[in-house]
Amino acid sequence: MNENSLKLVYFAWVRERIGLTEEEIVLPGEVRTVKDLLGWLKGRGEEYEAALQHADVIRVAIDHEHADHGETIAGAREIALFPPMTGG
Amino acid sequence: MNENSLKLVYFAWVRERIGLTEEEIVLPGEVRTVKDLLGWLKGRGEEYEAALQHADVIRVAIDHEHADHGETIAGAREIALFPPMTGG
Amino acid sequence: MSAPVVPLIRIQAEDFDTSAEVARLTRGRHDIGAVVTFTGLCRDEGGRLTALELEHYPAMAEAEIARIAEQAMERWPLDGVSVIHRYGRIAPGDNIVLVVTASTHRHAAFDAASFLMDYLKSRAPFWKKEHPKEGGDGGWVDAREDDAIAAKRWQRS
Amino acid sequence: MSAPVVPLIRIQAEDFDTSAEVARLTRGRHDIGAVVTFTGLCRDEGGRLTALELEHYPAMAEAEIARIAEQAMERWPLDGVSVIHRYGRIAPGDNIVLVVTASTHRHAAFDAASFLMDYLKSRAPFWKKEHPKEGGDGGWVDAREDDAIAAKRWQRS
Repeated sequence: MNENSLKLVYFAWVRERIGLTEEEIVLPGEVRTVKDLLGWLKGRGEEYEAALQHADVIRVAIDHEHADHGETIAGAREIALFPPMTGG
Repeated sequence: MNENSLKLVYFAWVRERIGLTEEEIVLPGEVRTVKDLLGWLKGRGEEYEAALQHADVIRVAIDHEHADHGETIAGAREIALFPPMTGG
Repeated sequence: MSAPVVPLIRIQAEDFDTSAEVARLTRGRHDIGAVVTFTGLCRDEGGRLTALELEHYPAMAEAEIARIAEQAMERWPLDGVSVIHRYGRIAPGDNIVLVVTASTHRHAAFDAASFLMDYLKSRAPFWKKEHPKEGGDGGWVDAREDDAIAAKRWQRS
Repeated sequence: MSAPVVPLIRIQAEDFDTSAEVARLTRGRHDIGAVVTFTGLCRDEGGRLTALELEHYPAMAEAEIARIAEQAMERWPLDGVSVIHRYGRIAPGDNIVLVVTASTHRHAAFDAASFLMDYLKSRAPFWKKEHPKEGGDGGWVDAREDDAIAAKRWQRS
């Protein structure tokens, strides 16, 4: 695993639309926040575009903790993208 | 049972102070409300006086339903006197 | 679709089983999303008590609890209500009362169970007498002012 | 006197037993006066569903529920907290989630259980997929606006 690489994990309809449960990526240096990440991922293909078209509703966890879209992703090892939760 | 007689039942410290679980009484005609009843009973002896000295806190049920002190007791067959409840 | 709800009310000396009472309300049902139970237990008050003795008014207790349950069912959309209240001698750690409410939605089940407990505390004809460890007459538990206040907060609406 | 409370949190496919979980918190204790349980069950939505499939984020679920339980313990004087959340395929009428709170006083137990459920609904990483009776892909259950509002009402204080 590349030291700059990041594990992305997907759940529920985000997972279904992207077609992957997880992947390792290396991010370009200008991707600094959650928001940057969502924007950058959206440009990676139709599946990502479909999953992330309404980026506002996408929930994000950095290393297993909920994170706002404005948060930095510096140092993150695992970022999860998923729809609003419906447990309980 | 006399047609004008009434069953009085007592619980908790009201029962202990009066020294009876229940009794049948015939009320004088001027005893019309719960409040009248409490006042009349208080005059029946030391035990009643001890049980009913703070008449305000005594709770009353007429024929198994909570009743205010201002309510009439006309037609009642069973009147219960007891302290504030502490179940649950 | 559903039949009218008939509350289950039992006044008994015996203990109860929470799971069995939950199952009684939910068995065979596919429309209940939420069940809340409240269990009230006997406390020893910092080691001071060996037991509580619960006296009740048999002729009135069930009828009064039924009236309280009816009020809960008028206020919230409930699919089931059970109230079991024990009497007699109850040791610390043992059960005193069980309330179970079932509904499609959780806030109805929570609010109804809380309402039932507040009303049981201030209206159900039960009285607790303490049995102190040192023996002798422990006296009757005083009604709590805040139980009366808790019951009153439901009268706003 | 009491040891610090360690919440019991389990994420599991298996069912749970409410009485056993209540007993786990109260056994040997004489200071607990109130236990509230909340059970969330699978509904068939008017006969439309044969099951719900619960997906979760294993690496995060337990940690997030632990954070929610910690918040509850900071806000209310609790003697015990348990949260069990199931995942996988769950049939109508079957259990999804159990919350148990124990306290000396009933309002703490009620409020904490209600808080835990509101927070679990909006923060625990679980997602429900519907399995419709007619077969095919049933789609994901939408998050409810009122669950988010329910969680927000606890932020006032």
